[in-house]
Amino acid sequence: MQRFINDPDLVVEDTVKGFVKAHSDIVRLAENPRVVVSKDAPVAGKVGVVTGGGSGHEPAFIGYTGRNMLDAVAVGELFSSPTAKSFYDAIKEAHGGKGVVVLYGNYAGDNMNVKMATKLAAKEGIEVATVVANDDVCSAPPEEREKRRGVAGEILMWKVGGAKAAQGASLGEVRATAQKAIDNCRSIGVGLGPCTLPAVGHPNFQIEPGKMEVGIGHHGEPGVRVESLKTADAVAKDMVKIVLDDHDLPAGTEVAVLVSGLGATPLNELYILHDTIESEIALRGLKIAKVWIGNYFTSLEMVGATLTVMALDDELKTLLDVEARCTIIL
Amino acid sequence: MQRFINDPDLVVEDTVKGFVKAHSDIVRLAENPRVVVSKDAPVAGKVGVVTGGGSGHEPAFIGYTGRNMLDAVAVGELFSSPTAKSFYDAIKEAHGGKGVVVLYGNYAGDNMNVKMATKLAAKEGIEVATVVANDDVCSAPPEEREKRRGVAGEILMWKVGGAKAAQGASLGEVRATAQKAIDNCRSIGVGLGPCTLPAVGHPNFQIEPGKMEVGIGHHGEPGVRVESLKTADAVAKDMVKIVLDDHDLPAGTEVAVLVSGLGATPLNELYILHDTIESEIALRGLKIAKVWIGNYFTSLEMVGATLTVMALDDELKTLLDVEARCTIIL
Amino acid sequence: MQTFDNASAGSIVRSMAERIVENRAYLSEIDGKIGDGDHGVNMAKGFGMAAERLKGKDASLAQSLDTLGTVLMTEIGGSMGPLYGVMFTEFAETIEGADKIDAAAYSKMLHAGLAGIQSIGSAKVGDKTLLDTLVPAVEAFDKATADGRPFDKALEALVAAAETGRDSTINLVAKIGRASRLGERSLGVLDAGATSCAIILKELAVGAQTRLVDAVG
Amino acid sequence: MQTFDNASAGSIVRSMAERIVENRAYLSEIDGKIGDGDHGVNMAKGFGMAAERLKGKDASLAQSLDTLGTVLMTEIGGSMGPLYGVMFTEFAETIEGADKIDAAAYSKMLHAGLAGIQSIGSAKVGDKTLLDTLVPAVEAFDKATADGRPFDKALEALVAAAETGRDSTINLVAKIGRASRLGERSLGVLDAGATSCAIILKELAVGAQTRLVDAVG
Ligand SMILES: Nc1ncnc2c1ncn2[C@@H]1O[C@H](COP(=O)(O)OP(=O)(O)O)[C@@H](O)[C@H]1O
Ligand SMILES: Nc1ncnc2c1ncn2[C@@H]1O[C@H](COP(=O)(O)OP(=O)(O)O)[C@@H](O)[C@H]1O
Ligand SMILES: [Mg+2]
Ligand SMILES: [Mg+2]
Ligand SMILES: [Mg+2]
Ligand SMILES: [Mg+2]
Repeated sequence: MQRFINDPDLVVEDTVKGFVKAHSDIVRLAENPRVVVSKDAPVAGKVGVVTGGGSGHEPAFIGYTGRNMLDAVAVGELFSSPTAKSFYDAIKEAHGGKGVVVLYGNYAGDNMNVKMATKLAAKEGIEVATVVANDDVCSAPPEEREKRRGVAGEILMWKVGGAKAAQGASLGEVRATAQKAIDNCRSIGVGLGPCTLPAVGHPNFQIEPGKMEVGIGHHGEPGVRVESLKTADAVAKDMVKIVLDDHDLPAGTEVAVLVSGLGATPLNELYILHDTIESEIALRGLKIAKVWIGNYFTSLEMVGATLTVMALDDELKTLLDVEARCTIIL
Repeated sequence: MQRFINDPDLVVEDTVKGFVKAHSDIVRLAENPRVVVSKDAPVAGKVGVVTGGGSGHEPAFIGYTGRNMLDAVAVGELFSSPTAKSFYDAIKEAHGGKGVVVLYGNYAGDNMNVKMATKLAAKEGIEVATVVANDDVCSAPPEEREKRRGVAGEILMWKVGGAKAAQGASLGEVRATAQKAIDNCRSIGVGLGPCTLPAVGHPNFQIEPGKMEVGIGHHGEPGVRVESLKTADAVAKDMVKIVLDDHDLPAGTEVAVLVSGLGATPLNELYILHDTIESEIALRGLKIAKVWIGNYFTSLEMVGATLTVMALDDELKTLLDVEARCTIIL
Repeated sequence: MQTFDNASAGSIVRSMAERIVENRAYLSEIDGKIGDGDHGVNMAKGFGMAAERLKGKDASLAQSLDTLGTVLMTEIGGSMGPLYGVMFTEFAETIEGADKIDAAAYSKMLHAGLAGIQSIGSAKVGDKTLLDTLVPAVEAFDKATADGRPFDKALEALVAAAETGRDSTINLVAKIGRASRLGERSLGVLDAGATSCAIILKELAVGAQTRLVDAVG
Repeated sequence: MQTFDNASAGSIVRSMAERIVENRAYLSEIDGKIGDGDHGVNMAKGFGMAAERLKGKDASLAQSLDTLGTVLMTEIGGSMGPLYGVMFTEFAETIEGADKIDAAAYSKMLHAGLAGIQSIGSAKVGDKTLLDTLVPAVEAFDKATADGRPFDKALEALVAAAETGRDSTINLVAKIGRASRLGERSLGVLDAGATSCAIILKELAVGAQTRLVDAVG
C-alpha cells in the first residue's frame, strides 16, 4: 500500500483535521468532530442544506461545504454511512429556523441513519425534509429506480438545493427543486482498477488487467458487466448510450455534463473521454450548456471515471449558475 | 495499462481536443493545434503571458489558460517540451502590442525551444521577456539554483504574472514580479509509485513497494534518496524541513502553501499530509495566508505529492487574490 | 429450570468482541466479494471500542449489551451501526432488571432485537442479509422450547440454525444493500452480515450455556 | 579520391529512420533509467514522420537531411527537436549543392552540425550527452584523414570512435539535463542521446561507405 497515511484506522480523522486547517476561511468543525460546517451556517431564516456519507470520496462530501451550497456535512468512516448522531448534529448546525433539507445518497446505511436522525430532530422541533439521490443507472433497472445508488449527480443536487435555499425558498420548495435536480440526473461509472481500504490492506475487488467493469459503484460495487478494456472512444460511447437510453430526452434539451475521475485516473484521460462524450451527446440532438471535468466524486485510488448528465430547465440553469464558495468550485 | 486512451501516440491530441470542447467558454485552439489560447487573448495594450511545457501534467499547463492568468500555452508531447514553433505561435497569439512574457520551467528542451521561439519573435518585432522557474529544491544544491527544475511553483508564478499583466504593468514589470514570485517559491516532491507513458507501455521507473523517493521530479526524475515509506506525519515533516531549510525565512513571514497530488493520490491523503505540513510551518513561526490542496500539477498517474511554499509580501498577496477565470480555480 | 445470572454474564460481550476482532479480515474479505469490503473493519472498530469501554468494569450482561449497542449506534454508522445497534440495545432493554435469565426471557430478548432490526431496515428472509441467520435462529430456539427441550438444548438448536441460515446465503441472490444489483453474480458467496450475525449469536449462546445452572423449576 | 553521390544517397536517411524506429523501445528504456523514458518515443515519432514525408520521393541526401531536420525542429520539440533538428539542417546546408561528397565535405558537414548543437545546448564532452558520441567521432574522422587514410577508413574510425564514445557515457556522471541531479546514481547507465547519436552516425557512415567510388583524385 503506497499511501500517505498515519494510522489506517484514523484516515478519516486525519483527513478532516487537515481539511479544516486548510480551509478555515470556509469551514469549521462542529463540536462533533465528524461534522463539517460552513462558516456561514446557520443562516437565520434560510433553509439549512445538509448531506453526509462515507468518506473516501473526497472532495465529496466535505469539499462542497460553503456559502450557497452545503451548510453542514456528516462524515462517515471510509465507505460507511455517518452515524445517526452525526447526521443529527449536522442538521442542528445547519438549522437557521426554517428547517433543514438532507440531500443524500441511496445506501442502506445512509437511509437508516438519516431516518433515525430525522426522528431525533423532530423531537427537538426541527423540521427535516429529505431527498435521496438515485442517479446511478446501472445499479437497478428503470422499473426499480428507487433502488438505485446515488453517485456524482448528488453534487448537482447539492448545488441546485444550496442555491435554491440561498434564494430564500421554503423547505418544501428547496426539497422539491433538489428532487427535480436529481430526477433529471443519470450517471454511469466505469472502473479500470480497484481501491484499497487502508484498514483492510489489500484491494477489496479485482479488475483483471485488460478488463473493465461497466456500471461499477462508488465503493467498487460490481457493475452490470465485465468486458475487455476498449478504446476511450468506445468507452465514452457506451457511457453516453447507457445514460441516455435510460434518460430519454427530446432533441434540443439542454444538459449539464459532469465527468469525474474516480481518484487515480489522470485528468488528461478524462478529457480524452470527454472529447467523444461531447460528440455523442451532440449526435443525439442535445445541447450542452455546462461542463465540469475533474475529480469531483472519487473512490479512494480507484482507476475509472463517471459520467453524469443532467437535463436542464430554466430554473436549474439559473441555480447552477449561482456562485458557491466551497473548497471545490463548480 | 488500465487507461482511457485511444492511440497511445495521440494522447496529447485527444486531450487537447476534449479540453477545448469542454471549456470553449474560456479557451480556444490556435491555428496551431498545439497552442491553447484564452478567449480574451490577445488583449490590446496588455503584456501577453505565455507558458508551455510537456503534457501529462494536467491541469498544468493548459488548465491555467484564461482571463487574468495565461493568455496562451504551448503544448508539448507527454513529458516533452513543445516545439520552438509552438512557443512562437503562443507568443504571437498572446501579443497585444506590449510584448510577451514567457514564464516556463527549467528543462533542457524548454530552454532551447523558448530561446529559439524568442529569436523568431524578435524577427517579427515582438519583444519577449522570459522567467524560468527553478523551485524544485532537490534538483540541485543551493549554490547551483540556476540548475533546479521548475515544478508546482510555476502555477503561483503564472498567477502572479497574469495578475500583474492584467493590472496594466509593463513587460519589464511583469517579468520582474514573476521573477520575484518564483524566487520566493520552494518545492519538493515525494513519489510512492511510478507512471507509464502510454507509448512506452510500462512504468519508466520503479518505486519498490514499501519505499518512497524523496525529491522526485515531475517526470519521475530520481530524487535525492530512496527510503522506507514512512507515516504521512513523518513525510510531511521531511517535506517541510527540506523546503524551509533551503528557504530560510524570518519568523512572522507570511506564506502561501500549495499541496499537489501527482495524479493518482487520493485527495484525502493530501489533507492528511497537510494536517502536519500546516503544523510544522506554524512551528517555524511562519504565517499561512493562503492554502491550496488538490491535483494542481500532476505527472500522469504517478502516486505522490508535492509541497510548494511561497514567501509573500504585500504585492504578491494582492496579486494572488486577483480572481482568474481558468478551468482550474486558484 | 435452567437459567443464568445476568449480573455475572457481562464478560460474554467481551468474548463476543474478541471473536469479532479476530474475524476482522475474514468478514471484510467476504464483504469485498460482493459488497464494499468494510464489514470486518466496521465491526471490529465498534466491538473493539465497546470492549475497551467495558474493560475493568464489572458490568452485567444487560449493561454490557447496552454499552455495545450504544457504541455501535453513536460511533459506528454504516448499516451495522443502526442495525446491530438497535438489536443490542433492544436485547439490553428486554433483560434489564432481570436477575436470572431463563429460556423465555432469552426468547423475548431475541424477538425484541429482531423487531428492532426490522423496524429500521426493510429486509426480509431470503434477501441475503443477516436476517437469514437471525430469523431461523430465533425460530429454532422457540421451536425447541415449545417441544419441551431444555434451555441448553434450545441454545444448541439456535446455533445450528444460525449456521445453517448463514450458509444458506451462499445460494441466495442479494435483494438488498450494495450487493443487490449483482443478480446472479451474488451467488456462491456468503453474506457478510449473516456471517457476523452467526458469530454473535453463537458467542452469546455458548456464553449462556456455560453459565447455566438448574434452578428449581 | 573516394566520393559518393549526393543525389542518389537520400535513402540513407530512410534507413537511418528505420534503425531509430527499430530501437524505439531500447532508447526509451535507457532514457527511463536516469531520464524520463521518452527518448525512443520522441525519436521514433520524428524520424518516422520524416521517413513518411520522404517516401516515394527521389530526394538527395542533402534534401533528405533537410526534411529530417525540419520535421524534428518543427514537430518534435523536447530536447531532440532542437538539437538533432539543428544538426541535420546544418548537415543539409553544408552539403547542399555538392554533387559529390568527399572526405573534406563530410568533415565540414560534421563540424557544422556539431557547432549547431553547441550553439543552442550548453553541454560539453564529459557531461554524459550525445556530445560524448559526436565529438570523438568527428575528431577520429579528422585524425584519420589527416593521417592520410582514405574516406572509407576514416568512416570506419568515426564509427568506432562513436561507439567508444557512447560506451564512455556508462562511466560518466550526468552533468546536464534531467539526469544531472542524480550524481553518482547516473553511473553505470548509457546516455540515451549518446546511444541514438551512435546509431545515426553509424548509419550515415555505412550508407556513405557502400556508395563510395574512386574518382580520379
Ligand atoms: N436492511 C437490512 N437489513 C438487515 N441487514 C442488512 C440490511 N442492509 C444491509 N444488511 C447487512 O449489512 C451487511 C453489510 O454491512 P457493512 O458492510 O458493515 O455495511 P455497508 O453495506 O454499509 O458497507 C450485509 O452483508 C447485510 O447482511
Ligand atoms: N544541452 C544538451 N546538449 C546535448 N545533448 C543534450 C543536451 N541536453 C540533453 N541532451 C541529450 O538529450 C537526451 C535526452 O533526450 P530526450 O529524452 O529525447 O529529451 P528529454 O530530456 O527532454 O526527455 C540525453 O540523453 C542527452 O544525450
Ligand atoms: Mg460500507
Ligand atoms: Mg522528455
Ligand atoms: Mg460493507
Ligand atoms: Mg527523455
